[in-house]
This record gives sequence, structure tokens and C-alpha cells, in this order.
Amino acid sequence: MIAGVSDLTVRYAAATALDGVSLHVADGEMVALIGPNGAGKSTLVNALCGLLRPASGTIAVRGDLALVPEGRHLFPSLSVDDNLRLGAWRRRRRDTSHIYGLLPGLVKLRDRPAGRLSGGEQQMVALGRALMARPSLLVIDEMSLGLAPKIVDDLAAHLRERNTVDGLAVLLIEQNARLALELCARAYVLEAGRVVAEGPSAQLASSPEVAAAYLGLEA
Amino acid sequence: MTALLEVRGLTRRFGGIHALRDVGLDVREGETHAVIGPNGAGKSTLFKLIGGQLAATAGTITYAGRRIDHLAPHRRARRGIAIAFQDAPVFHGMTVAENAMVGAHAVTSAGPLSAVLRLPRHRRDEQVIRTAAAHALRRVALHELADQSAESLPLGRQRALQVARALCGRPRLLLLDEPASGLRGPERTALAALIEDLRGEGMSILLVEHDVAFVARLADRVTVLDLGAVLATGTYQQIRSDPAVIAAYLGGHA
Amino acid sequence: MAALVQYLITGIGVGCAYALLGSGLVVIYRVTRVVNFAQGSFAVLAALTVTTLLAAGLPHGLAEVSAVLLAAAIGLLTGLVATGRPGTTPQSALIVTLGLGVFAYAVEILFWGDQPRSFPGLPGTVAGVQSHYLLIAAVTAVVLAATALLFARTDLGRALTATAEDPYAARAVGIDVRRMGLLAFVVGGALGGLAGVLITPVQQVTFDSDVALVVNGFSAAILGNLTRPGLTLAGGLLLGVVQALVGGYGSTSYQTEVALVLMLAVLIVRAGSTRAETA
Amino acid sequence: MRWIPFVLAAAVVPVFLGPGQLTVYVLLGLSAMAVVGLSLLMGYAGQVSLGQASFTAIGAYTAGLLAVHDVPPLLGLVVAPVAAALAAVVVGVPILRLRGHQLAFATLALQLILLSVLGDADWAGGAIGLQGLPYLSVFGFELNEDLHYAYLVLLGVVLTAVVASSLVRSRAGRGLRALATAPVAAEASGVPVGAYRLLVFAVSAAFAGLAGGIYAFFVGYLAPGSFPVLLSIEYVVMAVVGGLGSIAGAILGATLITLLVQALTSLATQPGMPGYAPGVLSYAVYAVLLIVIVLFVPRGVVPTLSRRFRRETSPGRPAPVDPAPARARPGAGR
Repeated sequence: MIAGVSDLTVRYAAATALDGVSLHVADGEMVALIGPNGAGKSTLVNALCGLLRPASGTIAVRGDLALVPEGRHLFPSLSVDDNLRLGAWRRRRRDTSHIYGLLPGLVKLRDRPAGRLSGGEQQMVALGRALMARPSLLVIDEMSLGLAPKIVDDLAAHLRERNTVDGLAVLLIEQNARLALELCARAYVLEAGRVVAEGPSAQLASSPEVAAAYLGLEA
Repeated sequence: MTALLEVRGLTRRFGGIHALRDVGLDVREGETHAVIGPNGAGKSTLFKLIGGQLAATAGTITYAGRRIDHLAPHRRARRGIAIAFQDAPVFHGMTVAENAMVGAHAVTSAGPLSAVLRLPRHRRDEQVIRTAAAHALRRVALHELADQSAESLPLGRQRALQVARALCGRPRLLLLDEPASGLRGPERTALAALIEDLRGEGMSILLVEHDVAFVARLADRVTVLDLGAVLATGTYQQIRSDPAVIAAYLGGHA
Repeated sequence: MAALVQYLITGIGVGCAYALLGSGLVVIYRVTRVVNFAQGSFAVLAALTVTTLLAAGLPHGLAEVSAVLLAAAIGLLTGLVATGRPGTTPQSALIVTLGLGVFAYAVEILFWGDQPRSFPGLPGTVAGVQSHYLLIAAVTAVVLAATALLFARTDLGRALTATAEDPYAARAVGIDVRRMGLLAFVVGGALGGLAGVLITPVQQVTFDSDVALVVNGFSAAILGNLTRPGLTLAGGLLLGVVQALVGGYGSTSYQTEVALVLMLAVLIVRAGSTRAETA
Repeated sequence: MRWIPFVLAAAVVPVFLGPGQLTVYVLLGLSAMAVVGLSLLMGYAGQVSLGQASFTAIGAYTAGLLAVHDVPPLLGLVVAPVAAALAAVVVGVPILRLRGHQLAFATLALQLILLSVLGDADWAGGAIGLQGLPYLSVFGFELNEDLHYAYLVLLGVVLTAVVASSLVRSRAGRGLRALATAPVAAEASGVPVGAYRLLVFAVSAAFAGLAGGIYAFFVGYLAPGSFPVLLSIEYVVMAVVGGLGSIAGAILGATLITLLVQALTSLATQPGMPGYAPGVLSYAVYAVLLIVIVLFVPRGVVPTLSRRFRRETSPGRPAPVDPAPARARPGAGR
């Protein structure tokens, strides 16, 4: 296991955002976390990445974890290259060249301020910034949000490649349940702060409840 | 049926980006109309334009036969449009009952001077407001918590309180922004039953929702938004077989 | 004509001090979202410290530099008190810095009394202009350029900018946001102290000079919306020159009003335009 | 009616006070009036004002100037709060668009401008100010003793507290309280946010203006130096310490700070203490109290205590108020 939370509870003031959630990601595994808006997905991500303190429960992370936050959250006035450099701030690693090798599309954007890029380009930079830390687990919060299908395909391909080539483990948080279940072998369904279903993606995809709630129109 | 709310050519740009592009939509008198679409499709923007929290770049909004797109939000509320927001906090430092009472602002008019001088008008309005709040809280099953501080409620109950506040304004058009998000099973069922009741009483409802099953159960008609534009409008049965909708929802993975 | 040149030089000199003070506000605000009301106190404390150090026999230069370093340390303390406690909102922090400014009054009166103080600056004149004004301009130019370089060219500066632009993302990549905030307070303290040290030889200070200083610094910074260093410099110079001209050709008693009315106008016009955009 | 014993107690106190102490009593009451207003503004409009003393000054100068021009003092006292409220409306329309620190600086700037204008204005006596103001007289009765002013001020405090509390508990007050935390939802409920912000600004100015009017007749002379920026900051300290948005808190805050500073001043003026001691001590008290309260008791003393008290005394919730149980549903038959 590379990362896991058990019996995690998070509260904002009096409101409970997560209620006894347990979840884990094994080495080299791609795991999806799906659920509607407000289910607590981003809260889980923030707790896992140490960005907020849970009320109770344990969080265990082995190795390095990097986050691609929802909405990209690049540093808009800084250049693409500076954004990448900051990705490994903690590691004090500043050489960005290997990222351009992994994501060749970024080479021509190198000196552009990140705030001036298109949504798809920004998501690619955010991915590169996270990869700078050479993580063993990548957490991606809402990867496909607001992006055209072609770009989402591209991103998904990059993820798959890192997973197969480098053995990078991925926790993918997605509102596009179809995409998530397709990309990841295993998935959790979060609803109103609780895990309501978990298991192999294929099994979840064929479950009537999940299909009705998240796969929408084909139910 | 006549349209209570008519949205025509509604466009909103943020910088150079179109959040909404030439959107047209009708809410008929007494109908429950749902707007669905993937995240980032422009649903919240549409809501804020109708409520008046945002100004349109172009287009018109007509309500009960009159243009309202130039009106401030509180004036739209006085015309009978109430909103239960998805992400607005409850009013802090106030009880559950007081929170709901704020919603009755739109249907009363006693000013500060009449309160200080304790004029009859103040007392009359206070009575109206209290009654409205008590009824609204009862409808969302919060009446037993009326004297609790609102911010101490669990999240799901806070959402119900938003709905109660909106109902306190006795709206003709109720806007519900993802009312079911963050709700558990029984709360969700209760909410659906409330919406059905309101519809039965003749209230017009415009609802933005993620949960397609929820929409399928409640909506007379559904409008599908994608990337800021209307893909399709029709009954749930009609839109679920619309090829453009299927393509948008399934993206490149169909 | 000679008078005009004199007014311009004086104005630029004083304006530089406003710009330094304002830049301190900008650095702190950008990184922490806290508007530091104690910014004027940094200047006053540093200036008063110089008077003591000079009296104790320290040579010029060393006394001024020590005072600026002290101001940086006071900046750190201010940051610790105002933002050190988790969960303090920027609004609360603003009130805390206001309290620290008042606390500085107590300290200042205790050590230096409540009478105006000053110390000699760079003596002599160059081409009929007091050399000290040229010194102010030169030091300001060098220091602001160095600050700009720090932000643009160093990794530490990039991390500060990153924290300023998106604290959430900064934390996500492992930047210690709290430490960056404290660092900003140190830089802000030094800039404020420098402003006080430079301006005191041409304008006496008393313990309550901080109000005028912070209001002028804020007025300079607000031109750049408290976030843009270049516009802050421009704002400071504009303010200084206009005040000098009003004081020279009009009446000195209207000098403060000029700055204040200018600030109010900028604030209100800007509030109007942002409202039109979002409403 | 919980406050009646407090008013009675406050009414008995002046009888036992010496001349110096009566002055403290009057000044305390005047601060309390201004702070009740400021507490409404900061608590409900959610805005920091560093210029509340401007309105005290406007009220005082209005009453003073009218008295100098032989207008009956009582009329001057009535006009003082009106003038302050009008001034608040005039400046409020542009500056209440500002938020947070911007409004704080704007109100500070307005006060500095006002002080500078007053200092230069010959019609207001310039830096020397107005002197030899008459005592207040009410229908032939001249209020010429400190004790009279003590009761006048008590009346003023009760008046502001009653007005403030009936405002807060009314429809408009609920609108105000709502917009403090969630302006968007408040506005969507029909609350005219801009108008209400202006209203609370004007009301808070009127309270300060009334305090200023009484001050003018009590002291008998006015100068710009009577209303320094520090007075505004002192008001903020009192409001924050008592608890923003709490009327009892405002009065308690004014009382605590005034008495504390008074006690320290009398300590500092003991023989052997240096001349700067009173100043140093009072600044230190303002500063330390403000910082400690903001950081550790952010709600202020009164709301925090009453919360704790409520929690301890009412383990079970009282039965909910429901004036119209189970009647027809609202909205039906629309």
C-alpha cells in the first residue's frame, strides 16, 4: 500500500464533511474516486495531502505524493518553467528538463505566463508541476473539468503511460464517472461524506445504483 | 401554459471566455424545469444571471411579462423570485427561525423607523413573518430546531434551511441550485417529496441538478447545457435519446 | 523656476520615502493579504533608534543600517503576533496591527518622549540641491530594484510570488506559506524602517508620525491596488511631488488633504469600476 | 426588561460620585453612545470604521456653532445627531462601496480631512476652536452641574440602546444581521443591501453625533484636538472588547476600558511617577487589550460569556416557538 486513510472524519465548524471514510491505493495502482458535487471528494484529497487537519482517523502515506488540484491552481504570473520549478520546492530539485521530455507539448510554452494559457494547456502544466516532485503517488482532483474531450483523452494517455512505464500510482477524483471507471481498475463511490460503494470498476459500472446516479442518461 | 420566465439570447463573458452563449430557456407557469449538464457547463452562471447576482453581457430575461434583467437582486425577490443557493452560508449569529424569517423580507415592508417607534405596521409585519417562517420550517422538518443557532446545524439541514428561507418569500418562481448535493438518502427523498408538493401547489421551479435520477423523477422538462450553450430542451424521455446530449455526456469515450 | 526645481526635488525625495513605505505594505499584503497598519511605526521606531545610536557614538551609516535591521526584526515580531495564531483572518490581523501600532506609541514615549526628533542627513548641496534628497532617491532606486530582482530572479522570490498568487497551490507544492508570510513581514519591516531613516533628516518625527506615514504609504500603494510595486513607486512620487507643489505654491496646511483626497478618489473610482464588472 | 436593574444601578451611582468621578461618568456614557453605534456598524455591516470620532466631532461642532450663533441649546442638541447622520449619508454613498481595509483607510482619511479642515476654518475657531459655550437648558432649566449631565448622558445611553435593540430585533435588523455573513443570500431574500449598509452607517453616526452634542455643552469648549484619530481607535477597542454587534457589549466595553484607563492614570499620576507614565500606560492598555481580545476572544467579552452561560444553564432546548401549528400550507392556492 502506498497511501491510505482509515476511518477519516473531517468537520467544518459544526458540519461533517467526511464521516468515517476508509480508502487505500496500492503500489502502482490506479484508483478512482467518484461521487456527486458536495460529496466530500475534495475534502478527502485535501486531508490526504495534509492540507487540512481531520477531526479523527488516520492518514498514512509512504513515499512522495503530489497533487494536481481542482481548477489547476497554477501561479498565473509565473512562467510555465517557473511553475514547474516550484513543483519540486520541497525536494529542492530545480531541473525541469525531464518534464519537457515527458510532456513535449510544454516546450513551446516554456516562457509563457501560466495565466495566459488555455485550460487544456494549464492542466498539462499542472500535471507537469506535480510530476516534478517525482512522486510515487499522483492525486488528481477533477482532471477533466471544463476540458474538451480530445484534451481529456490526451491527459488520460499521459497518465496511463506514467503508470505503466514508471509504476506511478494514481488516485483520480472525477465527476466524469465513465472516464474514471474506464481509466482505473478500482474505484470508490463517495456520497454525502461516506463511501457507499467500492470495488473493481467493471463491477461498479454494472451496478444499477451507480449507473443511475453517475452514468446518467444510459441508466 | 404560458411562460413565467423567458430567457432569450443570454450571453455572459468573463474576460474573453464565454461562460454562457446565446442561451434561451422558458419556465412555464407551474412547471418544474431542470437544467443539467457537466460541471463547467454554465449552470451556476445561468442561475446568477436570473437571480441578478451577475449581469449579462447580452440577452434578455423576462419574468411575468416584464423585463427584469436590469433589476437588482432584492427587487427580483420582491417580484416573487426566490433562490436557495448551493454554496451560500446560512446567516451566522442567528437562530434557525431568524434565518427563515429573513426570507420573508420580500413580502413585507415595515421599515426601521416603524420598528423603533413600534408602529402597528411593524407588529403586523412581524406576525406575518413569524407565521411564514413557522410554516416554512415545518415543511422542511426544521420546526423543532427553530431556536437553535443556524450554523450549528449539520450541512444537510443547513441546505434544508436555505430552502425554507426561500419558501418564506412565498415565491412564484423558486430557483434551486443543486438542492440534493450533499444530502443523504432519506433527506434526498424528503426533498423530492417537497418539490413535488410545491409543484402540486402551482409553484414554478427551476432546478439545477447533477443527480440525473433526481431530475428524471421531478422535472416536467429538462434543458441540457454544455460548454455554455443549450444542447437540447424537452422531456426527460426526449433528451435522453438526443444524440447531441449523449455525445456531450459520454465525451470521446462513447 | 529655481523654486519649481526645488519643489520637485523635495517632492521626489519625500515621495521616495512614501514609495518605500508603500512597497512594504505591498509586499506584506501580497503574500499574507494583511494590510499592515503598523507599517508607519516601523519607520518611526527606526528613525528614533538612529537618534539614540548616533548619540551613543555610532558612526553614520552603521547607525542607519542597524536601525533598518531592527525594523526588520520588529516586522518579524509584528508578523508573528498578527498572523502567527492559526485561523486569524486578514481582517482580524489588520486590527491586531492597529493594536501593535498603538503599542509602539507606549514604547516610543517610554524611550524617546513625545517631542519631535531628528538627526542630520547627508550634508552639503549638489548644484543647489540638498544632497540628502539625492541620497534618498538613489537609495530608493537601488533598494526597490533589488527587491524587484529578489522577486523575479530568485527561487525564494518565486516562492513568495507563488504564495501571493495562490496560497492553496503553494501549500500543495510544499511551500511553507506561514514562513513566507513572516519573510514578507521582515522585508516590509526593513522597507518601512528604511523609509523612516531616510526621511527623518528632512522631516522631524514624533511618536505619532506613523499615522501620516502609513496613510501616505497606503495612498501610494492603493494606486497599484496594494499589489503592484511599480505603480506604488509611481504613486509615491506623484504624491510627494503634488504635496511639495501644493505646499510651495498654495498653503502647507492643504498638503495632507491632497494625499487623502487622491487616495479616496482612487479607491472610490476603482470600487465603481470593479462593481460594474461583476455586478 | 432584563436591563432595568442595570439602568437603576447606573442611575444611583452618580449620587455617590465626587466631581472628578462625575466627569469620568459622563465621558464614559458619551463613549458608550458612540460605541453602541460603532458596534452595530462593525458587527452588522461587517466593516471596520476608524473614523467614528468624526461623527462625534460633527455633532459637537454642530451643537457648538449653533449655540455660538444664539440658537437655543436644546435645538442644537437635537440637530447634532441629524447633522452627523446627514454627513454619514453624504460620505457613505461613495465610501460604503469599499470593503475591509479600504473602508478602514477611507474612514481614517475622512477624519484626518475633517480635523485638518476644522483646524483651518475661521468660522469654527481654527485650531483654538470654540470657547465659552453655554450650558444646555431645557425649557428654562439650566443644566449647570455635572450631576445634571450625568443623568442626561444616562438618558442618552438608554435612548441609543433602546433604538439599537429595537432596530436589531426588527425585520430591518434581521436583514442587517443576515447581510453581515451572507450578503448574496440576504439580497436574494429581498434585503436591499446597499440601503441597509447606509442606514446602519447613518444610525451609528447619529449616536456619535448625539454624544458629541452633549459633550459640547458639558465641556463648554471644542477644538479639533478634542477628537483625535486615537479617539476613533479607542472606540474600536471598546467595541471589539465588548463584542461586535452586542449592545450590552458596547456599553460594557466602554465601561471596562474607561475605568481601567482611569485607574491606571490615577496610578501613573502618583508622586514619583514620570510625566509620561499616564500616556504610556493608556496606550499600552488599549494595545494589549485590543490584541488579546482579537486573537483569543474574537467574539468579544459579552457574546462569549453569554454563549457559555447559555450552554451551561440550558442542557435541554426550550420548546420551539410555533405561533400557528399545522395550518394550511403556505403557497397553497397561489
